[in-house]
Amino acid sequence: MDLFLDFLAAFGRQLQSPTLSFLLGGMAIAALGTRLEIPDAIYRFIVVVLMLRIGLGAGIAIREADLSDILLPALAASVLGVGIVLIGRLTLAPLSGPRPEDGIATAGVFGAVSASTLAAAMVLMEEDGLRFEAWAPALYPFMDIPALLTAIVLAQLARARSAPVAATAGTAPGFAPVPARGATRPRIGPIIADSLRGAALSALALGLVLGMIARPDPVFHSFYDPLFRGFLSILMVIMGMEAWARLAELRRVAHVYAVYGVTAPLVHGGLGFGLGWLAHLATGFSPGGVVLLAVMAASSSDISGPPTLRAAIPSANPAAYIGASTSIGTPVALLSIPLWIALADVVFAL
Amino acid sequence: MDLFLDFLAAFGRQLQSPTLSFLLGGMAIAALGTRLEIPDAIYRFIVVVLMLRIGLGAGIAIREADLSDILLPALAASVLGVGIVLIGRLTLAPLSGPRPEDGIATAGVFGAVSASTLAAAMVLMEEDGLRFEAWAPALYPFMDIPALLTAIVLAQLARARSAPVAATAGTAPGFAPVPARGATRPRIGPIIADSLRGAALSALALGLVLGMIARPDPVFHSFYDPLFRGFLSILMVIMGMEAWARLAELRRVAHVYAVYGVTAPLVHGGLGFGLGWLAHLATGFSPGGVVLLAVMAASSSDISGPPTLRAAIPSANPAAYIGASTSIGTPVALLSIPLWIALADVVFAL
Amino acid sequence: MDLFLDFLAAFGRQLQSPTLSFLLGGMAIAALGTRLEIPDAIYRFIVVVLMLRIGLGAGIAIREADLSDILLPALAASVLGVGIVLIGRLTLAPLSGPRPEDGIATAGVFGAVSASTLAAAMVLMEEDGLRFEAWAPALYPFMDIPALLTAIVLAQLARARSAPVAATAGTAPGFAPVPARGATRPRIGPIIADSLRGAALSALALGLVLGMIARPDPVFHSFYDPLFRGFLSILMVIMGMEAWARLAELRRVAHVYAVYGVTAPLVHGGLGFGLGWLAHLATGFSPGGVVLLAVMAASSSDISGPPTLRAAIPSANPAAYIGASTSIGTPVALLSIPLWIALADVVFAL
Amino acid sequence: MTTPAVKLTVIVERLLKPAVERLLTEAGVSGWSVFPGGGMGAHGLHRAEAAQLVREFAIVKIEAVVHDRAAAERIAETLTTDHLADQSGIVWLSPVEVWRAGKF
Amino acid sequence: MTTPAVKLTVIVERLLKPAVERLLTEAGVSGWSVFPGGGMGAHGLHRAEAAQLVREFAIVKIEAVVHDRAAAERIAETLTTDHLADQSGIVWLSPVEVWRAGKF
Amino acid sequence: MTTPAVKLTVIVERLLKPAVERLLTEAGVSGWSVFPGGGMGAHGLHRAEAAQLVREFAIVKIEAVVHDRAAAERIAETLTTDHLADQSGIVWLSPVEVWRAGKF
Ligand SMILES: Nc1ncnc2c1ncn2[C@@H]1O[C@H](COP(=O)(O)O)[C@@H](O)[C@H]1O
Ligand SMILES: Nc1ncnc2c1ncn2[C@@H]1O[C@H](COP(=O)(O)O)[C@@H](O)[C@H]1O
Ligand SMILES: Nc1ncnc2c1ncn2[C@@H]1O[C@H](COP(=O)(O)O)[C@@H](O)[C@H]1O
Ligand code: NA
Ligand code: NA
Ligand code: NA
Repeated sequence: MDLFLDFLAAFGRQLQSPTLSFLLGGMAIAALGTRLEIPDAIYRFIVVVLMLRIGLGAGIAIREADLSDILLPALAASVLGVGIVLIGRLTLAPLSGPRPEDGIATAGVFGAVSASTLAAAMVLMEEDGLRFEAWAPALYPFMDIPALLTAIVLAQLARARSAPVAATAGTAPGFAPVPARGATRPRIGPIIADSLRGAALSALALGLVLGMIARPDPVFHSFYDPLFRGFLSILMVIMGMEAWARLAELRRVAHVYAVYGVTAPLVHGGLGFGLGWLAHLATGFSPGGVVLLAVMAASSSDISGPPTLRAAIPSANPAAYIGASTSIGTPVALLSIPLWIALADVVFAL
Repeated sequence: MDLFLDFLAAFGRQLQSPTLSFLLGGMAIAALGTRLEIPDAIYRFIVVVLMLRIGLGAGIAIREADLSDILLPALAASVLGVGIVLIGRLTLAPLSGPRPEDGIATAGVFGAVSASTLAAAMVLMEEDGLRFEAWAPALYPFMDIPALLTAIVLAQLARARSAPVAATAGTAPGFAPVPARGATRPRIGPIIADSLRGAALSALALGLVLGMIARPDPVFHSFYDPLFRGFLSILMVIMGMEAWARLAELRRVAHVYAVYGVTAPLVHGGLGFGLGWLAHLATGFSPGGVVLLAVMAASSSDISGPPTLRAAIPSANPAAYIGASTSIGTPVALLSIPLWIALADVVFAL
Repeated sequence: MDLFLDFLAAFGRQLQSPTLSFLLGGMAIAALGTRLEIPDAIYRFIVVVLMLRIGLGAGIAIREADLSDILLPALAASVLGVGIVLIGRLTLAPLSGPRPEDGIATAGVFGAVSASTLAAAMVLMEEDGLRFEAWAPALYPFMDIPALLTAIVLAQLARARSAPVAATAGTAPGFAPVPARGATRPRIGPIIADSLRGAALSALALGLVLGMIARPDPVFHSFYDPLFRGFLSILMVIMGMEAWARLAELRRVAHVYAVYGVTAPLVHGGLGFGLGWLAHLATGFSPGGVVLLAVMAASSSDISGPPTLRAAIPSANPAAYIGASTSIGTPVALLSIPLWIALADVVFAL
Repeated sequence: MTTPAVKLTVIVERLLKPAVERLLTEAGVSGWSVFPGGGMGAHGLHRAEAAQLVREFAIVKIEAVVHDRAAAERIAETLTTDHLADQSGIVWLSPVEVWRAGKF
Repeated sequence: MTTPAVKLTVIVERLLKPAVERLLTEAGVSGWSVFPGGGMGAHGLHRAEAAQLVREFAIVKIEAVVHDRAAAERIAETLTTDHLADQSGIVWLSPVEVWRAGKF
Repeated sequence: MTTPAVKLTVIVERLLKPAVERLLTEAGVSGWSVFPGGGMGAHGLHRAEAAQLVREFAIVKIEAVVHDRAAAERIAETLTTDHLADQSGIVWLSPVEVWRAGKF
């Protein structure tokens, strides 16, 4: 009981985080009909700087890290990515209407990771003094890519089953050279490559490699790190405005997506916390690292996942997965960060 | 006599402010035909960051402020906003040609407040060590909105008088649902709402609320405040270039607008200083606050006022009010900031 | 022998500079097909901030400098600008195919100066603790403009000779009012003016003048200087991506441009180092200044030179000079910076 | 394979964009596209990408492909009479041929 | 002096831009232009200049002036059948007259 | 209600924009619009929104609706002969119908 009260107190304290207030503020001014628009060029620059910052920080840390420490958490991340999508396949997809692809793609987006949620968690933990292995943010792609791959494979299987003669020539549009015929095995390599070529993951990977081999510590400390928190506050305003704007879209798809958008982050975050806790017991993965893993699991991809899915599962309706993720999943995941921090406070008796 | 010499010396010292030099530099390179262009996306981002900074700073300060201290200055600001437009109605409008709307709209723009001028005054006073109540910049909307409203009401009255049968269907374009028929009473609510929805005031209000309730002090001190002065220097270059570019436009409207553009900021600033001085005597409003009030009164709206007026007074010629404000009013108001600081030095024997 | 080993060691150390690693990283992700794009608005803002920073820094320094110290290095810079183009006229132009203009324009671009390379050299020297006269970056236009002028004059002479009756009406397009008929003498004034009106040089000149007369030290130290290194790292990523993208273009022009692109920076840098060393002996020009002069000589204009040449030598093929400069000349010049620093370490026994 | 249709093009200041979009929606037009730009006209110069102090005065082009020429004419009529009377802006119509006629 | 030609206009999400460009290249089209924008259609609103979380879903207009009407029709046919079947996007053709016919 | 007119479209590098605008002004054209973009052509790829080292080589589209077809042709003639001889750029004409004919 005491533990629960402690938890509630910690949660309440966390919820007042200024970072989250920018998110709510963005929603509020959008709801009030503001004409404020953050230019797209600024948004894209912010994403690049945040991802470079996360990559550089992790890369610098990996230089000194014991690689064997990373193995187990990376495995946990991949298991979460695959597992979340499988859960979605079994729960959301059957409920989501005649076309299972919509549900599968949505599960893929929720299995993947949101860069902005990850960044927000890093700042909130810093505000709270909760430390994590500096390489922990680099677990991102270990969860993101397996989740997207799993969704794509499941979608192909679903289509192969539903239309065994698959005569439609729904050729893959755009850059991802995925064969559309149901019978063909999906080619994994090109999808991974395509995924890594997206703007966010490219920047993360660039930062990671430079951090590991180029000693960019001066520019990291004089530029990337100081801008991190400020750019994140602007990004939160954008995410809030966007969440509000997409709500209308969500209304056009089945009700179940909204339910999934609210519950999935909490369930997935709980799973992430649990697996992270096992890694803590096994190899001493830090409490902060456990929280980050929970946040990645809870988050749903808003920037880089959707285009990969759109290219590879052209028959899935983007209004479903983008609406569920941007309008509900991401705000819920962001607001759940304090939950995982408070849980860590209690579980690890910080 | 001594006082006057002191004043001149203080004024001369202030005029060398680096902030103002960026303004003059922008004018100079525009006059020399530079191909330098600051991208619009950057300009809009700068405005958002400056307004968030002003709002956050004021909001943080209001948390600790005694609300009763704010009442009198806020009242003074509103009186100035309304009064300046009434003065313009009686002086400029009759002189400005056949259509009184042009003069009334111009008076509205000069009654409203320029965000960039306000920001410049804050930096100049900081350079000078002249302190003001941190909530003083939040007086902005208390002057801005009453001024715009007064202008819109006066324009409707003028039209009602000049065309009592007002059969023209000059419907309100765009977002402001203002009925155009002369006989109808202008609806105040929608105009205020529309005005607050503009990008600059939205960002100011967002910052204000977050500053009051969300404790954003860390991001304020690590991001918004350090960028303030630098972004302002870029904004000054933009304002200078724009002032030069708009001069051509001004040449196409009546001569009296140029005269008004030069004299109005000085007269209005003097009135603002006077009212502020009364507030100083009454409730101890700080000398810096008095200067800020003078600057707001002297300034003319360059970002947010014009679109509100354009929507609500479609018959007024924008070349008149934008030319007078951007080309002359704003530079004169910016260059008059040192005047009010020097005046404060002398009047308050700083 | 020992000296040579020292040099190699110093060179190797320098090559690991984080600044250069961002360049190589940009090339690498472009080669891997990234979809990352830095928005044009951000790129243009970065260039403005970097040039303002360089100008302000130099301007502030010139206030205290002994003007006579500047004379000799400025003369050396101009001699290098003219000389490099003359060398190109005699070596590259005859080899580069039927139209000498292509070779002459390319030599002009290599005689001119790259702002990004200059900025990178400043950061690398700061990292290395190698000091230079703070006004030294202001030598930029003293090399840049003479080089462009020389190229334009040589192109006109070449055309006059090859087509003495010059009946073609290849009128000068765009802004540079250069008469196209071979027989006419080129007008120097308008070309200089046009060159100074470009975005990069305008910003440099604005910074220089403000630094000299407006005491912008606070904003310099709080904004321009801290952003310098970070913005440069982003610019390096852009230059790297661009270098890779332009390689395809280069393949469409004669082979000799690639050879020139590799060798010219080294030869020109060597000449710059030599002339700088003479200035060191004559008037005590600092070792860091010598390195900067070498870097300017080695660099080739990527932002501001090409449009001036395109307007003034319309018959030259831009694919040749832009390909040679952006794809090869600039990367080689950037990677040669450590060479000049290492050389200075050895020559000046630092 | 193709069906004839008309394209209605409207160039106005951003301030008027909501009014134009309202007109299009009310007329039942199924879609339109918007392109930011700049221009020169009776009301002077509007720059395309450079900082513009007042964003609402920037130029946008709105293009709507519609099946029914009469509907396009009615929209243009209302626009020019009611909204562009003393405001910046021009309107024109041009012939096009479309695929997937059902979309328009 | 002028030669008749046709202009093929394609409005799609940026995601499909590479596919459209591949089609144009394969058809031997000598050039095209690309304009970023926004729009409203059956798939909802795409904003033109404001931050869009997913850049690949932004709207672009691709214009190609081609000499050979049949080629333009073939490209449009393939596009609408293969790529736009369940994706955003519209395609139209319009008559133009060009100078320097050799360029097309 | 509508009046026939022609639309002159010019796609050039930004470097040539002043020259085109000078030609239009000299020809007495009352207005034009400018749209930034990108493109592919004989001179290779010009990206639309990504950083371009040399801004003067970015692509812009200039559209002028004019009443007098002969004037449009003269402008296009001068452009293609004098300015686009060895430079990037294309020019075309298309038929339009305008409202408020007095504006053109
Ligand atoms: N003849 C024209 N052709 C193309 N665009 C035009 C024309 N006239 C005006 N425009 C566009 O419409 C805007 C407003 O025109 P105006 O109301 O004449 O200032 C201009 O800024 C141009 O973008
Ligand atoms: N009738 C139309 N006229 C012009 N553009 C359209 C039209 N319909 C759709 N569009 C454009 O095509 C995009 C995708 O259309 P849709 O697939 O209907 O959502 C829209 O966002 C618009 O930019
Ligand atoms: N056939 C075409 N259709 C549309 N735009 C074109 C065409 N050819 C060239 N362009 C545009 O004109 C620019 C210059 O063309 P070019 O001189 O052929 O490189 C290209 O970058 C395109 O934007
Ligand atoms: Na997830
Ligand atoms: Na005022
Ligand atoms: Na050089």
